[in-house]
Parts: sequence; C-alpha cells; structure tokens
Amino acid sequence: MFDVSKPWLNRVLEGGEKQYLKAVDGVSFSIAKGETFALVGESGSGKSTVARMVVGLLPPTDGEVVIDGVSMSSRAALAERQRLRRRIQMIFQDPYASLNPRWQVDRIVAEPIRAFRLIEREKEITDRVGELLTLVGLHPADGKKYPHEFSGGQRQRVAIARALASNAEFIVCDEPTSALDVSVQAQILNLMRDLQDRLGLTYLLISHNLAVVRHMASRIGVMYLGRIVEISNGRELFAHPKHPYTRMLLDAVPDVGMTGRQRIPVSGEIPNPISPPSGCTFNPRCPFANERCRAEIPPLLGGVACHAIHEGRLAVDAAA
Amino acid sequence: MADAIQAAPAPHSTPTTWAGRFFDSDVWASFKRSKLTMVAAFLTALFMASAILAGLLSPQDPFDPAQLELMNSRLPPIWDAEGQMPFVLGTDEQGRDIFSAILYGLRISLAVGILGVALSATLGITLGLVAGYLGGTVDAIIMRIADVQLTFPAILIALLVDGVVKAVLGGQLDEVTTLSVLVFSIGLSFWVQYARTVRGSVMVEKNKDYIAAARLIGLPTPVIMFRHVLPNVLGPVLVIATINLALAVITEATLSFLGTGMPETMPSLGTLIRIGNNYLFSGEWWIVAFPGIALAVLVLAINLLGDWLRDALNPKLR
Amino acid sequence: VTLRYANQGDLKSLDPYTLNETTTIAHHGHVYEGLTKRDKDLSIIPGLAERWEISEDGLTWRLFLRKNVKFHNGNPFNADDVIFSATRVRAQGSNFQTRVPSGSEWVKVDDYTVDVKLKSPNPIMNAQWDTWYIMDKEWAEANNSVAPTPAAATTPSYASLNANGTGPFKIESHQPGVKTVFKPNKDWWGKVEHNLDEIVFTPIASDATRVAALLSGEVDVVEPVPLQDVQRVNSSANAKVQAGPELRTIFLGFDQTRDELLFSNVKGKNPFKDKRVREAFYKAIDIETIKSRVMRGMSTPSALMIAPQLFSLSKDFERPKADVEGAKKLLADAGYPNGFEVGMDCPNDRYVNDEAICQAVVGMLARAGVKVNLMAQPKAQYFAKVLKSGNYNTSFYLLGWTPGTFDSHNVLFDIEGCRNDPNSSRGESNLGNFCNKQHDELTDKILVESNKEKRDQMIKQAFQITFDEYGYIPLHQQALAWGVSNKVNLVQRADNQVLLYWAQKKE
Amino acid sequence: MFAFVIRRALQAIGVLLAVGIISFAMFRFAGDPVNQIVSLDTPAAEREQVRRSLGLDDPVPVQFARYLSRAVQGEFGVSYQFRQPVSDLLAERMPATLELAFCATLFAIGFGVLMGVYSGLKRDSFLAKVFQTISLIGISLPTFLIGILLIYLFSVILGWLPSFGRGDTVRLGWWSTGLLTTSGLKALIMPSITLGLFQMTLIMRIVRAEMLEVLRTDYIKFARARGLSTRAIHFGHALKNTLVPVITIVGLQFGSVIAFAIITETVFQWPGMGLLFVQAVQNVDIPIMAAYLMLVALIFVLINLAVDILYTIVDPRLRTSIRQPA
Amino acid sequence: MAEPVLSVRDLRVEFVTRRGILKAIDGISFDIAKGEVLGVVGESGAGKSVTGSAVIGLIDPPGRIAGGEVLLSGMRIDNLPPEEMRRVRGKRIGMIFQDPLTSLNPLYRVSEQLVETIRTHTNLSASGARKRAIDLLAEVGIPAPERRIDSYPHEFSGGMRQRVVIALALCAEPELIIADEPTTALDVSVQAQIISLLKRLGREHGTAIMLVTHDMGVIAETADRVAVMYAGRIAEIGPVRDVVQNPLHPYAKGLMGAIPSLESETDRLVQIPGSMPRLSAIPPGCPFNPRCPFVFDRCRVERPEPIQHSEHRVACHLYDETSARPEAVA
Ligand SMILES: Nc1ncnc2c1ncn2[C@@H]1O[C@H](COP(=O)(O)OP(=O)(O)OP(=O)(O)O)[C@@H](O)[C@H]1O
Ligand SMILES: Nc1ncnc2c1ncn2[C@@H]1O[C@H](COP(=O)(O)OP(=O)(O)OP(=O)(O)O)[C@@H](O)[C@H]1O
Ligand SMILES: [Mg+2]
Ligand SMILES: [Mg+2]
Repeated sequence: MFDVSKPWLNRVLEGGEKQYLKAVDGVSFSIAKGETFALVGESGSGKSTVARMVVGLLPPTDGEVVIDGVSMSSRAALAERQRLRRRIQMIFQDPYASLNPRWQVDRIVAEPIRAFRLIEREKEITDRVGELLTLVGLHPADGKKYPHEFSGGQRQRVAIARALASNAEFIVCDEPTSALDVSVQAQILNLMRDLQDRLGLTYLLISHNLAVVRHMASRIGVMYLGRIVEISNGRELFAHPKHPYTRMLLDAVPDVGMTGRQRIPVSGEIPNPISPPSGCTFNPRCPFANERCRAEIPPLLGGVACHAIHEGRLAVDAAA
Repeated sequence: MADAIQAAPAPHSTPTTWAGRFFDSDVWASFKRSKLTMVAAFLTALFMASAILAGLLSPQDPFDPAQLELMNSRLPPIWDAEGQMPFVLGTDEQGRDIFSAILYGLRISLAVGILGVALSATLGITLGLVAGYLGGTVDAIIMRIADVQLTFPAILIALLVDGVVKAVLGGQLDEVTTLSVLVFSIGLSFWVQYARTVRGSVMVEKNKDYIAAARLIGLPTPVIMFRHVLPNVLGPVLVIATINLALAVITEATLSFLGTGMPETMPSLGTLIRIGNNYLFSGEWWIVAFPGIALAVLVLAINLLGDWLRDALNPKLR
Repeated sequence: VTLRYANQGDLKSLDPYTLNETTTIAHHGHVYEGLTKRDKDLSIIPGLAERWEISEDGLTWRLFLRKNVKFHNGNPFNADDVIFSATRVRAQGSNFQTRVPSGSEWVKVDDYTVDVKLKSPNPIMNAQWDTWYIMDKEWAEANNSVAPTPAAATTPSYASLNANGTGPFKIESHQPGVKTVFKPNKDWWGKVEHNLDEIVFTPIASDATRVAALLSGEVDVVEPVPLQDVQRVNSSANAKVQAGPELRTIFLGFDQTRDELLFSNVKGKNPFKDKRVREAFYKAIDIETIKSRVMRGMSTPSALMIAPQLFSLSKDFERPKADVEGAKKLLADAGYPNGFEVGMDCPNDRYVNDEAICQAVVGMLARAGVKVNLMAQPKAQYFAKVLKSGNYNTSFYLLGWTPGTFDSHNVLFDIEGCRNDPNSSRGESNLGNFCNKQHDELTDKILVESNKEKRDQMIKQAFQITFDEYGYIPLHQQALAWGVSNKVNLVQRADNQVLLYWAQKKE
Repeated sequence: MFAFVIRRALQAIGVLLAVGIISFAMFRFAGDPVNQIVSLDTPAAEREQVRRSLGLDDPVPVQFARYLSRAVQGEFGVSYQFRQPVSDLLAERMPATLELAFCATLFAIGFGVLMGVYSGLKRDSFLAKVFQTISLIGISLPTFLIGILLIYLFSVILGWLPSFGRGDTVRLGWWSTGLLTTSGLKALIMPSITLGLFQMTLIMRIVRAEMLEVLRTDYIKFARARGLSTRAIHFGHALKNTLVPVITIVGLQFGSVIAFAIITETVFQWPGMGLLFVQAVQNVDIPIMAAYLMLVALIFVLINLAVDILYTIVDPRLRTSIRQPA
Repeated sequence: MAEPVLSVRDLRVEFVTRRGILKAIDGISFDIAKGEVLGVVGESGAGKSVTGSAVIGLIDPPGRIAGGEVLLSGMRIDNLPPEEMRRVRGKRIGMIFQDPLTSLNPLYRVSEQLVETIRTHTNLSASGARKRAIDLLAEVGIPAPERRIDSYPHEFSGGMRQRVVIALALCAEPELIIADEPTTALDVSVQAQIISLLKRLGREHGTAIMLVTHDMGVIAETADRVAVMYAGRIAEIGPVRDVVQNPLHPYAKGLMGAIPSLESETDRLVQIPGSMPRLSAIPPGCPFNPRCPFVFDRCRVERPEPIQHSEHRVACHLYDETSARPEAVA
C-alpha cells in the first residue's frame, strides 16, 4: 500500500482524508521449488510491486512473504532473513539501470560474494567471477568492461551472473526481455531454461509478453488492479482461459502464426487505482457483470476469481 | 552496441590501464579537437606551475617586508623610461615588485579557490547525498539550513566570520589563519549549490534499479550512498566546481575590497587589484593592470576548461 | 549659486549632542553656533557670547550674551537657552558631556548674562565652548526633545530629524546618507562672507568615485582627495587640490606596562620597557622616506605629539636622524642582537594611508632586524581591541590624536599621562601606558597655570621628558587635501572642518 | 493553495529566526559600537554610560530576546549612527536597492538569454565563441574594478553618465523611484551593468547548456518532424523548456545580487540598503545590521516563493506537485 | 502499379566519428505504394530508425546522407533546401516516434501543439484549426475530445499520449506515415488499439505507412510487405505472409525461428549464434557471414546484391543461380 495522501498540514487545513493506493491487494500464491511461476497483466496491475515485496525491497502493509518457512516480514527472524537474502535475487526489468554504470562488470558480479563473505580470498573471487561470466556465456576478460560497453542481451547476462553469484536458488525476473528483439530474447530465455535444468532454480517471471510466459512458465497468475484474478497451469491457461479479463487479454495478442484469427482489442481503460471500482474491480469493463459483481469482491475459488464463473453464468470453455 | 556474444575479440580493444583508457576516451578526443581548450589548459597549467614555483621565478619575496625598499616604490614597468631592473612590471607603493607579487598572489588566490571549492564541495556533496538519499525529515532540515545559508552570501559570511575570528583569536592573524577564514567563508557559502545539485541527481539515481540491487544484497546505507550513488552524481559537480573556482578567486578579491581579504602585506591577486584600484586615476596603471590581466586570463582559462568539460562530459553533445 | 559638496563621511544625526565626529560637527557648524567660534586660523572669537570675565579665584566665569539673535524658527536667543543647552549637553545620551566641566553650575543673572560656577579653576574652559552648540529651549521643549536622543531609544527625538540653530545656514532637507540641502539664513546676525544660495551635500564613500565626481564636474568640493590622486586633480582643467597641514598627529606607541608582551616571541620580559629598544625603533624609522613615498610629500614630520600650530615652542624639538646601524647596535646592547618578533595593530580605514604607513614601518624595522607582524583591521575592530574597553589589547600600535581643546594639556593628560590611578581618567588613551611621575606632576601644574609664558615652558619640559624617554614615536601631521573646483574659493581650517560660510563660487 | 501559503509562512518564520540568531551571535564580534559614537578622548566613565544606555551590557540572549520582542511589534530600533528609526531608513533605501537589483536582473536576463540562445543554436559559430569569451569578463574581473573602469570611461572621460547617486527621484507614496526621470534612468545604467554582468554570464551559460540539451530531446525532433518553423521550434518549444533552470538560478542567485549590490552601491554611492549596511558594519550599527539581514532573509523567502509559483506557471507538470508534494 | 508514394533508391547514411566513418545504412532500396503498410524488422541497431529519419530528412550531425535518392510521389526530396524540406515534413510525411512520453512538449497543452501544427500546414483560422484538432482526436479514438483537448500531455495515459502523437502526425493528412516502434512502450491492450488505428488509416485515407517494430506479431498482423534489415542493409523484402512463414535469407530464418509462439510446443527457442557486428567492423562480403550456418567462400568476399526470388527480394548468394551452391537450403 502506498500512502499517496497530501502532506499532513494540507490535510488538516483542507479537511481531506488519508489516501492510500492499494497497489497490491490480497494477493496469495505459492511457488514450488524448481518451478517457474509467471505473473501477467496490464501495465500498472501491480506485478512489479509483488516482485519487490517478494524479495523484500518493499515491506507489505499487511500479510507476509514466507520463504522456506521463514517470514520475510517478522522482526524476530532477522538473522534468518539475512541468510535467506543470499538465496533470493532479482533480475530487474531494465538491465542497464540495474548495473552501476561506473563500476566494472567484474566488480558488480563480485559484490554479492564480498557482501555475503562467500569467499574470502581475492584470487578465488576472481576465479569465481570468471566462472560465473563463462556460465552466462561471457568471456572472463569481459569483466574489465563497463556496462555501457555491452549490448542489451549481454547486460542481461551480467545481471543474471550477479544473481547467481550469491548462490541464489530463487530468482525474481521482472520483464527480462521487454526491450529486446526476438533473437536476443531467444538467447536469454534459453539461458534461463538451461540454468534451471542444471541448477534446479526457481523463477518468479513477470512479463506482459504472453508468448514468452507461455514458453517459460509452469504456472501463471493473472493480475488485474492489484488482485490475482486467475491462477492456472501454463498450458491450461492459454488453452482454457476462465476469467473474462484473461480472455480479453489473450484475444488482444497479435497473431504471428497468421491463422487469420481476428484480434479483439481490449475495450476501456484501466481505472484509477486510488479509487478502484467497488466489488469486482473488473466490473466496469466486464461484459458479464451484474449487480453482485458491482457490490461483492469475488474470492479466488478453483483458480479463478469471478462471480460469473462461480455462478456458472459463464462457461469455462466458452473462449479460445 | 553489441559485440559478438561468443566473445569475438572486438576490433577496437579497450585499453586496460588508467592512462590508456584516458587517452582513448572521448573526453580526450574532444580535448584534442578544440584548440581553444588546449590553450586554456596550457594557461591553467602555466598559472599553476608559476604559483607553485613562485619562490624560484620571482626576483623578490614580496611577503618579506625586509626585501621591500620604499625608495623603489611606484616604479613603472621596464619598458618605460623610468623603469628599473629587475622590476619588469614595475612596483607598487611599498616597492613591491609587481611581477613577484603576481606570482605569490596567484599562489594565495589559487589556494583560496581550490581549498574553498574543496571545502564547499565536500560539505555540499555530503549533505546533498544524505538529504537526497534519506529524504524525509533529514532532507527537510538540510534544505531549510540551505535556505538560511542562501540569505548569507559569501560576502556577508566573510564580513561576519572575519570579525568573529579576529575577535576570538584577538591576537595576530597569520597567513594561515587569514587564509582559513577566507576558505571557510567561501566554503560555507558555496556548499548550497553542490548540495542542491547532488540532491537532485541523487533523488533520480536512488530510484534506479542498481541501487535496489545493492539493497537486495543487504549493503548498509552509507556504503550504498558513497560507493554506488556518489560516483554517479559527480558529473555536474565537476562543472560547478570549475566555475566556483573562478568565483572563489573573485569573491576573495571582493572581500579584499571590503577590507576583510588577505592583508596587504601578503596580497593575493585580488588584494593586489584592490590596492591597484586606488591608483587608477593617478597614472600608476601598472599596479592594477597586470594583476587584473593575470586574474582575467586565469579565470578565463579555468572557465573555458569548465565549458569544454561540461560539453565533453555530455555524451549527447559529442 | 549652488555649491555641491561631497564628503567621505556623512551628516548623520541632526541632534548636535549625539555624535562626536568631525564631519557631523562641521555640518552642525553651519546651522548651530556655540558660545565662541573659531576663526579661520582657529583662534577663539566671540560667538553667541560676546565676551566673558573670570573672577579672581578663577571659580566663576561671567558670560555676556549677544543680543538680537534669533533662532531659525524666529525665537529669540537668551540666557535660558544657554543654561538649557549646558544642562542638555551633560544629560544622558549626550556624547559631549565632558565639554562642560562636571559639577559646574550655570546661573542666569539676567536675560543676557550667565554665571558659571566651577569646583576648581579651569583657565582653558572656553577652549571647548565652540564644540557644543546652543539650542533653543522653547523649541526643544515644544518638540519633546529636552533630552538628547539616546541610542537605545525606540523612537527618535524631533531634534535628531530637525534642526533649529542660530547659524548662517538652515537645513532645507535632510536624507541621511543621500543628500542634505542647506539654504542661507537671511536673518543671521553676523557678516555674510559667502555668496551661496544653496549648498547640496552628498556623502560619497568611495575614494575613486568622489574624485571622479570632482573631475567630471558633478561636484564642486570634495573632502578628502586621496593622496595618490592629488596630482591627477591638479592636472585637470576644472579643479585643484587645496592642501594644508592638519592638527592630527600620527604616532606609534608601545606597550610599556605588561611584564610580558601579548604578541611577541620574547617571553618572560617586555623589551619595550627597555629605553634602548624604544630608541632603536625610533631610529629605524625613516620618516622622510615615508613622507616622500607613502605620503607623496603631503605630511609634516613631527618630533612632538602635538601639531606645531597648537604649541608655540614646537620648533625647539628636532627629530633624531634615521639610523639603521645605530638601531641595530642599540638592539644588540639591549640583548636582542637578532632582533625579535612583535605584533603591530594598525587601522586600515581611519587615517590617511594608515595601512601603508604601517607597512612601511614594518619594512624599516625588518631592516633593523625586528620582525613585525602587522595586523591591519577596520577601525571598528581596531578600536574595540586597543582601547580601554578592549583591555589595551596591543603591543605596538599606530594611532592619531587631535587634542579636542586644541591645547597641549589634553595631550599630556590623555596620551602621555600615567594611567595608574583608577579613579582618574588620566592616561585613558595612553594605550601602552608610558609613565613618568615628573611628567604627570608638570601636567597637573599646567592645568591651573594661567600665565601663558610660564605655562608654555612647563609644557615644553613635559614634552621633553617624553621625547628623551622615547615614550612615543611621533610620525607626522597628515596633510589636508580638499578637492576644489576652480570656480570655488574656500577657507581651509586646520581642524579639517569644511566650513562653507566662507565659500565663494563663480557662476 | 492555502495550506501551501501557510506552510511557506511557517518556513519563512523559521528561516528568519535562524538568521536572527546567527546574526546576533556574530554582532558582538563586529566591534564595539561605543567607539563609533564617542570620540577618542571620551573618558571611560562616559563610554560606560553610553554602553549601558544602548543595552550592550546585557548578555547576548537577552539582547536578542529584547530585539525579537520589539521586532514583533514592528519596532526595529534606532540606528546608532543616524538616530533615526531603522525601519524608516530601510524603507527609504529599499526602493533604491530593489530598483537597482531589478534593472540589473533585467539586463542580465535580457542579454543572457539572447546570447545564450544564440550560442546554443550556433554552437560552433564564431560569434558564439566571441559571446562566450566576452561574457566571461563578467566573472573574471572583480565588480568594483568594473565599476570604477566604467565610471572612468563614461563619467570622467566621456562625461555621458553620472558617476554617483540616483539622479532625480519621484515619490510615489513611500516609494521613491528613479525610473521616471531622465537623470534617474541615466544614473541606473552603469550600476545595473556592473551588478548584472555576473548574472548575465551565468544565465548565458545556463541557457546555452540547456538549449544544447533541449534541442536534442525527442519532442524537438518531433516538432521538426511536424514541419514547424525554425522560429517556433527555437523560441516557442526549446526556449521555454530551458526556463526552469534559468528561473532556479536567477532565484538562487538573487541572494548574491543583493550581496554584490553592496559593492556596486559602494562604488556608485547608490543610496540603497547595501551601502547602508556597509556603513553599518564599519560603524558597528547593530540595529541596522540586524534589520538588514532580516530584511534580506525576508526578500529571499519571498523570491523563493515567487520562484516556486513561476515554476508552476512555466511547467504544468509541477502544478499538482506544489499543491500536493507526493 | 501506380507510382509508389515513397521510393528509396540505394540510400546510404554515414556517421562520421573520430574512429572513422560508420556506414549505418549501406545502399538500401524499397518502395511503398499508396495505402500499403511496409513493416521493417531487424536486429537492434540494424538501421531501422536511421532509415526513417533519413527519409524525413532529420539525420542529425555527425550523421549524413552519403548517397542515394528519396522520392516522394516521384519528387526527389533528399536534396531539398531546408525550408522546402520543412514544408514537406508534417505536411506530406508524418512521423511517429517510439516514446509517447518524450515526443510531446510537456509545457504546452495538447490543443496548442495540435493547433500550431495544423496552422503551420494549412491556412485554417485559429478556431477552425481547433475544430480540426478535436476531430483528429476523435479520429484517433480519444473519448470526449472537446474536454480532453486542453489537457497537458502528462495528464494523459501512455496509450492516449501515443494517440495524440499519431493525431499530430495526421494533422495535414500526409501521404506517408513513418511509425518508428509506435507500440513498444505499450501493453498489449493499448497496442491493439494503435495497430487497428494505423490499419484503418491505410484503408480509409490511402496513406502509405512505414512501420518499424521488433514485434513480429504486430508485423504479421498489420503489414502488407515486410523488410528484414541486417547491419544497414535489407536482407530480405517481400509480402508479409511469405517472409514470416517462409523466409529465405538465413538471418530472416533465424529471426522468425526465434519467435516464441502461443501454439507451438518447443522446449528451446531457436537462436542465432553470435551477434550483429559493430558498424565499425562489418566483415567483408556478406555482413551475416560469421553467423550464417550456410556460409560458403563467396559469402566472405563478395557482397550479395538483392535478387528477385519468387515474390521476395533477397540479398543472399544462396539464391544466386550463378553461385556454386554447396547444398540445398533447408
Ligand atoms: N512508489 C509508489 N508510490 C505510489 N504508487 C506506486 C508506487 N510504485 C508503484 N505504484 C503504483 O502501484 C501500481 C502497481 O505498480 P507496478 O509497478 O507494480 O505495476 P506493474 O504491473 O509492474 O506495471 P508495468 O507492467 O507497467 O511494469 C501502479 O498503479 C503504480 O502507479
Ligand atoms: N548519432 C549517432 N552516432 C553514431 N552512430 C549512430 C548514431 N545514431 C545511430 N547510430 C548507429 O546507426 C546504427 C543504426 O541505428 P538505428 O537507430 O537505426 O537502429 P535500429 O535499427 O532502429 O535499432 P533499435 O531496434 O535498437 O531501435 C546503429 O548501429 C547506431 O549505433
Ligand atoms: Mg513493472
Ligand atoms: Mg530504432
């Protein structure tokens, strides 16, 4: 929850109330070891916020993130949390922005090693950095370059190498390929796959490119305005989308296969998150909305949060 | 731009030594392209060198009263019929050799400039960094202090600080103390500029993901602030610093005009100009002209360097 | 005919008793008058008192006041005004309290006769009468200005914003720091010697600007012209410098009272207690070079602590010749073969070329082996440091002195007198406390001696003591330098008061 | 908006208090005011009396508290030198300083912006280099020297302009202006140039740098792609976008304009507050010094406010954030 | 076929840097007919944007057009004097840049920017221009345009801003629109709206469109023909369905193969080994030869010229009948 109220003084004088923006509201999901969980949804639906809360960059206002049985938000488990830190890493949306432009790449990659004191001897650190760079398909000699001397795909690899340096087992990837062309994107996705196969990594993948998600994810959560509206197995979601929003999203995807499928644009704009619609937040754009949808927030039952489906008004196999 | 991913050796390999990288950089290239900048750099270097070597280059130690001969006072430059060796540029009212005085004065002016800028930059950068990074109350307090500071420009501060120091120390103000007062006053009044600039950039930088990445590793805040953020906000600071270097020299001269600069027995370039200023009408033009020219050329050179640096550091302008 | 006049300083308060400052007093002199006045040669002439008599015992002075004098507002001048003024000048907030002997009683005999009853005889009481001006009692009372404006007041008195005197000029308008306009007083009792219809006075603090204003013809009279610009002014087509000797004596003094100097590397003793050291300093200084190079010939080297105009026997004294070798030898004899270090205090905005003189002195002493650390500072800080209020916080200093009474006694008492008696104000300005019993005994006798010849001999004796002891190093009397347009004729008085009621201007 | 004003007012009071405390802490080192009031041969007893009557024998905090309590009632005391209420003196001097500062700033902005735009547009042209070098004179010679040189040239040698003062002024209520008479305007020329030269250089350099920056932005490129005329692009789109930093600098520098006005006013005997302040420092006239510093602080706070309001006029993106800084 | 709206002949663009002259565009030719959408794809840095800028004459120094011709409806425009070129821009060619946030001047209202542009190119009165501006906004699908027109750009969402940019490009009903990655910053839902808007323009106004993007889905859906660029040259150009489904050039093959699809079931995506050469070090012969799986000797020495192959034009020696082909193309 972000406090976006006016400053205290203004409120006192103008009689306004405290305003909160619920970026993420009542999101629950779990990720099993070794799987790839994906979050999809329109821009501003709260995907990045979830990612940042999962790695502990943002404290949740309510609820908790539990990793391997340790709560990331409880005060007591400080030491535990510190140990967890090194097992979780994040690959940021924009690889260039996530690398300090004034640091050489080997220093960037070595930073978690030094910070967590994984290796003490300088010589061994150098060796380990070289090893990591090789692992992600770079040359150890590239360590002496600065981030701007790399191409986008290479930078992404550096970020991955840094994430691996802490021996992380769980990596959060926030739109890792959004700005890349397909050939470079293919390189990165393949690498992520290889690493998962070899090291048994767990991924939380965020993307608005549904094709990428479909290619990578074992399970997928669809977010709309801070809530998860549908959770499903990867292939299942694309084959049998349930929630009206999911259907709308899939319909909007352009068709590369040239199957002649007509693309239906999503209608309407995403509402203002500060004053979301009451009831189901999707109701103003939903063709199946009724009074209940406008009044009552649907619970996530059977992998979907939709009154119409729960009531059987909307058949599960109606689309796709 | 992309190199071959499988580490195909780049045709233009990047030099690894520090110096190598410098001479390979775009900054150096743009330096070589601009004649004006090269002249400015040469002049700046010349001034620095002559300030450092003042003792060797000058025929007289203008700060040693025993070497001043009142009978030699107010001699015109050497090319004038009344000029005398070794006073190439003439002498002032006390028989001080203008040429020597310029060299020694340069030393003081540059010291004031460089130290003043160093002090204000350190202060300003630290406060700006802290304010920008921590935000909230700390930020508000530092920025209010900055507001108070801004109402006391360098001149007022120096007038006040000078009085305080003289009164507190009561006794004699030696060279070092006077210099410290000036440096302190100038440092104190210039820091706001740095603080505001740095704060602005920090507020942009701190939201970038490389800071989030550092936090993710669990680095302590001061380490993040100084190791990660600082290097990325230094660009504009460098440019302000060159301008302020010149400004500090001028401010010192102005303070001298108000009677709180360097003492006349140890004149800085500014003090020399202030002294010479009194002789503008009386025909002894050389007392003000040569120090004035020296100061103007110095400031010009430093600023041309600053201008060039500003452009050269901006990758979009190359 | 309008005369435009610019001075370095300003006419600050119109209340004649609040600020003791030459420029301000001189301006008041156009508007107000004292019981006596000083003539062009500084001799005392009758002012609002036509004449006065001293009783046999010297304790009662009878004043006969001028009749038919009117204040600018038309009120007649009479004995009440004198008594009122004598009271007001001694009231709180006045800075001229000592100009009237303390404890003296002023009694009205009739409208034009006043008796002054003294506690002890004071033969030179009338020497200060010209420095406190007579104000109008009725006007002051009507305008709630009976007491002088104290500086701490939150509202200024009427008298500090308005003037009502008996003098030859009236103030037409006054904007402090900007402009003051004077108009002639048509009803003035005296003989008008000027031909002006208006005086416009502007302060111009910056030397260069003031000279520029004279050279460009924007003003007719400026005071002072900086020494270095004298030639430039003289060579210009429309103005010249009117120069003359001034009464102020510039001198150097030593701390001769502390057992260890405050600012020196000599520890455990005070070199200035040794007469040889003082003599060495005296001899190291080449006053002629200072005159020619620093003062550009515009000074009168002096052997005495008083200007020759103020003491007739001055010519009997002659400055010893400068002698660096002799100085070195004296220092060696005194136990300082390699000299020593001492700090010197010097104002840098008070006297003509004050800082330059100090620098020259520093150079000359350096040649005799003494390293002087010069501390030149603005007068505000300088006086705060060296005067009594600053605990005489100095070891070696430069100062200037004009005896307010134009009489040697003032010098002998204030500057050369021993300040050992805490109940007396003797020697309060004797910053280094040069002290000689015999000298002080003479001083006391001089005060009550009314025979001029005898008195002069006693003064000479007292000065001789200081001279022989090298108690002070008198340097010179600085020169007055007024810049005057070629169209203007001025009378220059040695006390540096620019008095325009003697001015003539050609159109 | 109301809350914004109130918050600014509270901040202003804080700033003023801080300025006051700092000033008072420093005054006692400026010298002994008594020496400036009495003459050298005034006996110590009389000096003490003057000191007491000025309240200078009280401890500094007491003096400050007394000053504050009076200042709140609009009493700023009486000048030691002039024996006039400080508020009258400052009120009389303020128009002079503000007019000078205004004209200097106008001069600086006018020429600075023009030269900056030109040298930003034609970065490599000869004239741009000339501008850049010449403008540096503004910061390479001390203000006082520039002033004296101008006086020497234009007053003494050419006799065109007056060397000192404000010329004839006209009263409009309590405000005396020199802007309505020929002599007043003539008198403004040299001081304005002297004072404005430094700001002009600064503004020119900022405008130039910003122009270079802005001309490479996407919206300028897009404006060109839309085929807008060069004039519209340079002066409509580019220049307006350079204004925010220019306003910042002009605002930030206003303090130094006021400070350097001290020098300029001294050189030109300009009857403004700066001159009054210099003389107050020389004569340890504490009431004037205190009031001046507070007034400068107040002006500065107002300028800050004006700058913030100007921002929102120039840049609509800031409008919401002023009303609610998030 | 009638005269093409845009005809580019052997265009060359160079950047003069201190490390030598970079050939960003090295001899490309293509036409766009009335109402046609030409998609341009290719690896990052291949020269897509530079081509667009070169057509509209907005190559900034140190770049320069080093050769070739650009013809707009038969009129040569690459050598027009600046003032005449200015009149072509906006009036006859509209440009849409990638980033909707930075393309609009933040200090002016949308209405001001629209009216200014309209009045530059037409002689409408102020009120007439405003009316037209409102119509334009309605046309690009902004709801309640008469209310929104006086907003500032920052008050619009990204998608709406992009639509304003398009409206600005449409002001004078240009014959040609160059859209440089118009949807990269937008999410799928907005993207779909923009694409359908562009398609409608081509259909209804006969506007020719050059659409630069790296989103193959968009290309497949929108373009009539597609050009695949590699290292400053056109590797292959042809009808969209052919090129996407049956690419000839090895690079185009690699590119199409790398697209993750919503249907196919692969574990690994196909990737092209290596990366595009730096412009300063383009290998002799075919620029793709170091990465090409079908490379043979001729590729390393001789630069392949585009040749017609069925409906494609492809620059590859494999399809040159004269070259000794080592084996059949897969
Ligand atoms: N620091 C913040 N303060 C206030 N609101 C915020 C903040 N960060 C994010 N938000 C808001 O929270 C909501 C969710 O943002 P988030 O970045 O998680 O979206 P997202 O799904 O990642 O979108 P995108 O696909 O554009 O990255 C948005 O409405 C955003 O405006
Ligand atoms: N100002 C410039 N100076 C030097 N080289 C440039 C400049 N602008 C572009 N280039 C080079 O020209 C080449 C083509 O760039 P262009 O922007 O057209 O690529 P693109 O195909 O649009 O790539 P992307 O998909 O990343 O937008 C690139 O290699 C780039 O480095
Ligand atoms: Mg996101
Ligand atoms: Mg591009």
